[in-house]
Amino acid sequence: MMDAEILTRLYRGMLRIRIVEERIAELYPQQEMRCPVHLCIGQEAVAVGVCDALDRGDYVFSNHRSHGHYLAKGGDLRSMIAEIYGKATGCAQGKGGSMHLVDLDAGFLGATPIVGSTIPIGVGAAWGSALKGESRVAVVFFGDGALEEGVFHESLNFALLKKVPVIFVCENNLYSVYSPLAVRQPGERELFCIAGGHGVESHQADGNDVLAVRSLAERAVEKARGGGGPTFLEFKTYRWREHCGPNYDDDLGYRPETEFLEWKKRCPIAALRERLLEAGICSDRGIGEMESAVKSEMEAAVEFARRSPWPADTLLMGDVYAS
Amino acid sequence: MMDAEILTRLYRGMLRIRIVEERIAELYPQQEMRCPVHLCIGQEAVAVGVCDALDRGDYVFSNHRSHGHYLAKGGDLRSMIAEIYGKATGCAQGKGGSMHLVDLDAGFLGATPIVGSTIPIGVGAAWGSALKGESRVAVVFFGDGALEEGVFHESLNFALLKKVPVIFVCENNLYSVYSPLAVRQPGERELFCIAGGHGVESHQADGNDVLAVRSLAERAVEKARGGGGPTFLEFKTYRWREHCGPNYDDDLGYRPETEFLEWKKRCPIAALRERLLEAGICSDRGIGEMESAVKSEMEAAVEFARRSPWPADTLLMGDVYAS
Amino acid sequence: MPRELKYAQAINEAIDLCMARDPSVYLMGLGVPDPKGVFGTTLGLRAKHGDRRVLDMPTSENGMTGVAVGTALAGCRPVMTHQRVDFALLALDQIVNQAAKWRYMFGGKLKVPLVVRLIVGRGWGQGPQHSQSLHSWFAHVPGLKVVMPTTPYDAKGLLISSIEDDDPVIFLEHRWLHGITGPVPEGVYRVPLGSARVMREGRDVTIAAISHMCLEALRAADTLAEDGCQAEVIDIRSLRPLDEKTVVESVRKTGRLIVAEGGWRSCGFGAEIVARAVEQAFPSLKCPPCRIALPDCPTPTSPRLAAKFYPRAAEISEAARAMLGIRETRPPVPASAPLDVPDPSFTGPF
Amino acid sequence: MPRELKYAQAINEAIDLCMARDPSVYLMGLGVPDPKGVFGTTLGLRAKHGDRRVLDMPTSENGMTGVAVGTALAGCRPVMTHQRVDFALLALDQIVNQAAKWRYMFGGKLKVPLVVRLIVGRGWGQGPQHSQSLHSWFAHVPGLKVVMPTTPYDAKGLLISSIEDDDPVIFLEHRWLHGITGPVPEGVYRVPLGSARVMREGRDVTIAAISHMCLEALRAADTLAEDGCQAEVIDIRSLRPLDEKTVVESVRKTGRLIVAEGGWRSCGFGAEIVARAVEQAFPSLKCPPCRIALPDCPTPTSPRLAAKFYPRAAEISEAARAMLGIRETRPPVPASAPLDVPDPSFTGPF
Ligand SMILES: Cc1ncc(C[n+]2csc(CCOP(=O)(O)OP(=O)(O)O)c2C)c(N)n1
Ligand SMILES: Cc1ncc(C[n+]2csc(CCOP(=O)(O)OP(=O)(O)O)c2C)c(N)n1
Ligand SMILES: [Mg+2]
Ligand SMILES: [Mg+2]
Repeated sequence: MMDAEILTRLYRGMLRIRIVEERIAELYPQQEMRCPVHLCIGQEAVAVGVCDALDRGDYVFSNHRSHGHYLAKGGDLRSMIAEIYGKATGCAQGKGGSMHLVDLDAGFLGATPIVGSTIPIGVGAAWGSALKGESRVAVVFFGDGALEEGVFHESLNFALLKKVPVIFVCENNLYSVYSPLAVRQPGERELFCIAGGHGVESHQADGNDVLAVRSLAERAVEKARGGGGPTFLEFKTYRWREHCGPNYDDDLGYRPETEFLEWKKRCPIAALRERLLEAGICSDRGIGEMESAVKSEMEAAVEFARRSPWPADTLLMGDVYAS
Repeated sequence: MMDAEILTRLYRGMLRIRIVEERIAELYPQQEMRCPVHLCIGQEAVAVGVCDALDRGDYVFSNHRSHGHYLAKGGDLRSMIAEIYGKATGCAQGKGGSMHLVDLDAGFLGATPIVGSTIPIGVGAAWGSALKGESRVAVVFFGDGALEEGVFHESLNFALLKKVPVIFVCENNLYSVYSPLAVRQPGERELFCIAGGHGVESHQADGNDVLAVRSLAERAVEKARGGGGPTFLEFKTYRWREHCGPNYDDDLGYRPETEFLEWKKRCPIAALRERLLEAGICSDRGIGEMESAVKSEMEAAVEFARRSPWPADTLLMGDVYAS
Repeated sequence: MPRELKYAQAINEAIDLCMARDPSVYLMGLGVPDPKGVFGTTLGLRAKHGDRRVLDMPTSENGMTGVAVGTALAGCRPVMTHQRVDFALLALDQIVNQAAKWRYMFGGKLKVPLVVRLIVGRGWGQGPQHSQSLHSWFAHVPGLKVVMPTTPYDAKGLLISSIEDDDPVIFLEHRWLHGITGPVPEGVYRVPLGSARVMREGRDVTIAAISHMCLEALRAADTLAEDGCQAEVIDIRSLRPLDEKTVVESVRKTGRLIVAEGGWRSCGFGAEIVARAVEQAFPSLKCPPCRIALPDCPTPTSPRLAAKFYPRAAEISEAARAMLGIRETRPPVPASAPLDVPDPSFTGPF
Repeated sequence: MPRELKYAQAINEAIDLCMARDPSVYLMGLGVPDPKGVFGTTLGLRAKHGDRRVLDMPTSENGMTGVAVGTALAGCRPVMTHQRVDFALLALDQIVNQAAKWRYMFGGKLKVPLVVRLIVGRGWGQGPQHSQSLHSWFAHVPGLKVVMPTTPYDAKGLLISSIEDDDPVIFLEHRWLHGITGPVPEGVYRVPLGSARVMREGRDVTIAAISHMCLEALRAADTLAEDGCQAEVIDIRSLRPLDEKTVVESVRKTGRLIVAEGGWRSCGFGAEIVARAVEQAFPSLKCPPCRIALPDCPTPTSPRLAAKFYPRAAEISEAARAMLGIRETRPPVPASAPLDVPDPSFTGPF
């Protein structure tokens, strides 16, 4: 049995992402967050399980659905909310929005919404860091859709060639926007087998089981840090809400209601809560306190974002170039 | 034992490519063929073995090293030589040169030198033809280097998804220009395993054994034509001359002399000749006659190319658009 | 009264008609058959034409463009759709090295009748990687044709011409045009590739505009008219081939030229129009031409910065007034007006 | 007498010096450590700086550019080399969507000090897919810097500046320049990005040229001088940032402008220079500016067609004569002269 501190930490990490994103969903219709948001509600265990295995100095790269990865890696909540509100105090001065989060202090080097685009960048950051003699590991998060981009394969090849300390984390949530896997990839093989074909060590696990995620991630991190090269991890999970935006969209009929309900039952947070309660690690009250703490933290962040100034007009042409 | 006619045909096919290319190499220093040429001397068995399994109506796509594929598929020799000489009678009116051969009558739909670029195009041609209810198969020839291009993987994925009647033929000659496989791909896995990881049926064989090539190709063609989808075939072989141009370049030291000599001993043409003679299918004299026939054909083609007119100046701006 | 359709419906109808007439036409792209149907432009087409001809695809822009090129060689007429121009950056080997060149480099033996629909994102924080236009890039490449319809009428007529054309056509749709309405005749009609359209006649200044900027140009022309300035507004529509004649003749008449486009200024299409006008109508020019374009920075996401980033009617009319020496009269845009949505009905996120 | 080096050696020396001074600089590209050393530009570097810093790579242009971007984020200064510009079409997501935008879109928190060396092929049948220049494309993109040195001196000085620069720089080398020689000082010196250079002073006409076309422009200036016309030849050198001032001042002086470049005409860099000149120096212009550029077709392979495709000194001087009303005097190029090699020592195939 894992120690109580870790379990509690994992729980708090997932809960925090959930509460933050649910609040975003609630506030979004006010039309003050004027940029696309891709919520990861339902998928929190992957972000939290993987990032828990990392050091603060390790690098994380992400894609369009990055709030969870950013927060799990220790990214600053206020800067994130301010960024989504388009304010000068945002982590990217409002220039990036939800799809371009960054927090250098936390090693969250960047998220971009071009599918697959951060995969080679993550490999490069890990390799470049190793070239400089540092012992950093990099993780790249991406979806099942990103496996269809050629650049993913180019990245795997190079990472193995140079034994780059990088971990490829695929969040397989079965859909790319409204498109199920079946219309995009041949059904007869598992996703992680592709990476295996390249010769990269690869594993698959339940992405809603934060402990399973964490344990695979831990092994991969250890191997990478020890010079053993890359690992590919596939985690099956499920996005609860619409691809982009605050709502549920199962009325659209692109995925079976039953599938959704099945996955909702397998909520990663509820599962761990049960475990914590059963094992007596937390009490109902303790959990309630955690919730309120995160909620106030989020309220403060929203307040901060709202009160923050807009970026000055002079920022428009700033930072195109160094000088 | 395969029937004598087939064996003779395969022999003649390989011999023809060899003689044509050796003559190109001889004439090249005259500086009348003013375009890059990538000779396939030493690799003839792959082109001939694969194309022998195809019907004339089937499609072939190729890359920079395409003379062998073009001839094996039945491309017109005179138009090819005229193309290399940059003449109006060339198969592409002189606009393409050696790296852009085409012969629609022979189903040789095109060769282009951007590594990997014809792979999806071949998949598309096969799929489009199938959409139209035709029963054509397409073959795409490419080198070991092309496996490093993302588009190769994208093509495999789609071909399997749609069960496209396409055959991916990888000529693994161990080098990309001067770069050995070891500096480009992880050594711990075979090339054909990558395709296997995608779920595509894949095989490997000696690319200098034209019968082994032909038999794998036959099975793949039959499967594709029967609706069974794509196959990936890896054939190990060796380029005898420099990557681009008429000379030998082993003095440069980028590959071991012994490796080259070893592969030269395994000449696909010499091996089959021995077999033909042993089995009494051909006599020395018969083989000699074949040689002279091809040589005169080639001389006539060169003569034709030399005497052909240059493309008219008006052609410069022609065929950019349909109208 | 003529029938009115939305721009998105006009696109839809064009594809529908072409598919009905020609079995070799098919439609492919991410989300093509999904419930949103690429901003409504592909809704219902699958039900009508079947899943073999209306299909989704893997997120493999380069490979799938190559596949489309291959089907074109085999006799199909693919219509490929990307929801953002930015994604097509992955497919430029196939679009530029291959599709644009196969006819020429194989001596006219092959043709690639491919249409690539690219949607230019804008507003609601599309930001740096979801709002590039890049029409100037495509218009630079021999072998490609490039069109950017502004009205529902042209969207339908140009798309039919594009699908029937034997060359690769880049068909750029500005996201903010999908919702505008206008008269669209039923049945098949064609707007020829390579013809500009005078949207409004005038004698004082020529405003040559592209895509969504045509609407801004018309608005500018309205306010200019109040000041007694008659602006001639030309919708370029077809960037390649370019209807140089219509622009040059207008400039010869007015002696003044403003080019308004939604791409970056440097090395943009506006420079080409200016160069052509100067080359062909130098003696008529009364003052230097003026380019209204995006400033040379990536698209910022914050609505506040985006509002500064995108030039609007006011910039155009201001430029015209400066040319004509008319004093500024327009009230400044109030700072609180939302400038990152095409119309008030749009509530995000895409 | 100052030391003379070949252009290729100047490039080599620039990289060598930067690698010696700064351990974060590394060099990567197909064929970088091979026996030909990318036309001689990388020869010997591996022996000096080791195989961790001078390396070959898989044929994965997009992925490897992304890897280079990633190393730049981690504090390295990658110099990436592609043997042909055309191959970089595969890497444009990483170059344009990513490298060019990471500084801006992350609010200045990150930087991508990446140099991408791209070689413009020409001659000996390089043909449609091995000879595109596309400098106009890169110069269109905010966030990129773009340089095209003509002389060995500038090649070294600009490459050092590029490697030391904190932004992504596209460094375009014309294949026909690698063999030319010129004075090159030893040691480190810098030519600033963003400065044009007057190669030859004159008062009658400004010829603004890029890369290899500067040599043609100088030849044209020689023959023009025989006719009593003093041409001012400006080497643009840096397309982005652009030294507009040097060009505009020259045009103000001469009143006449010819732009000569090795890219396609439509929407090309020449149009930008014309537009700037017209915007800034309209009252000084005595006649419409003229663009000398590639005709709007892909590169043909046959040497006969290629000879028609590439404009040379004669086209430039003819344009100048037409502007100045000087009668034609040059003898036509004899039909048999080989025009598809940089110099007679070149015997193919690359
Ligand atoms: C290159 C590119 N193509 C298409 C898109 C449009 N797009 C945005 S998100 C997305 C879904 C990707 O699916 P997946 O990788 O499974 O991630 P998920 O959204 O499921 O987390 C797509 C196709 C894009 N952003 N970039
Ligand atoms: C996209 C692209 N990158 C690089 C090149 C340069 N190049 C030309 S041929 C070649 C070698 C490819 O090797 P392989 O695929 O093994 O074919 P081989 O020459 O061995 O037959 C390379 C890298 C190219 N033509 N296209
Ligand atoms: Mg997914
Ligand atoms: Mg090879």
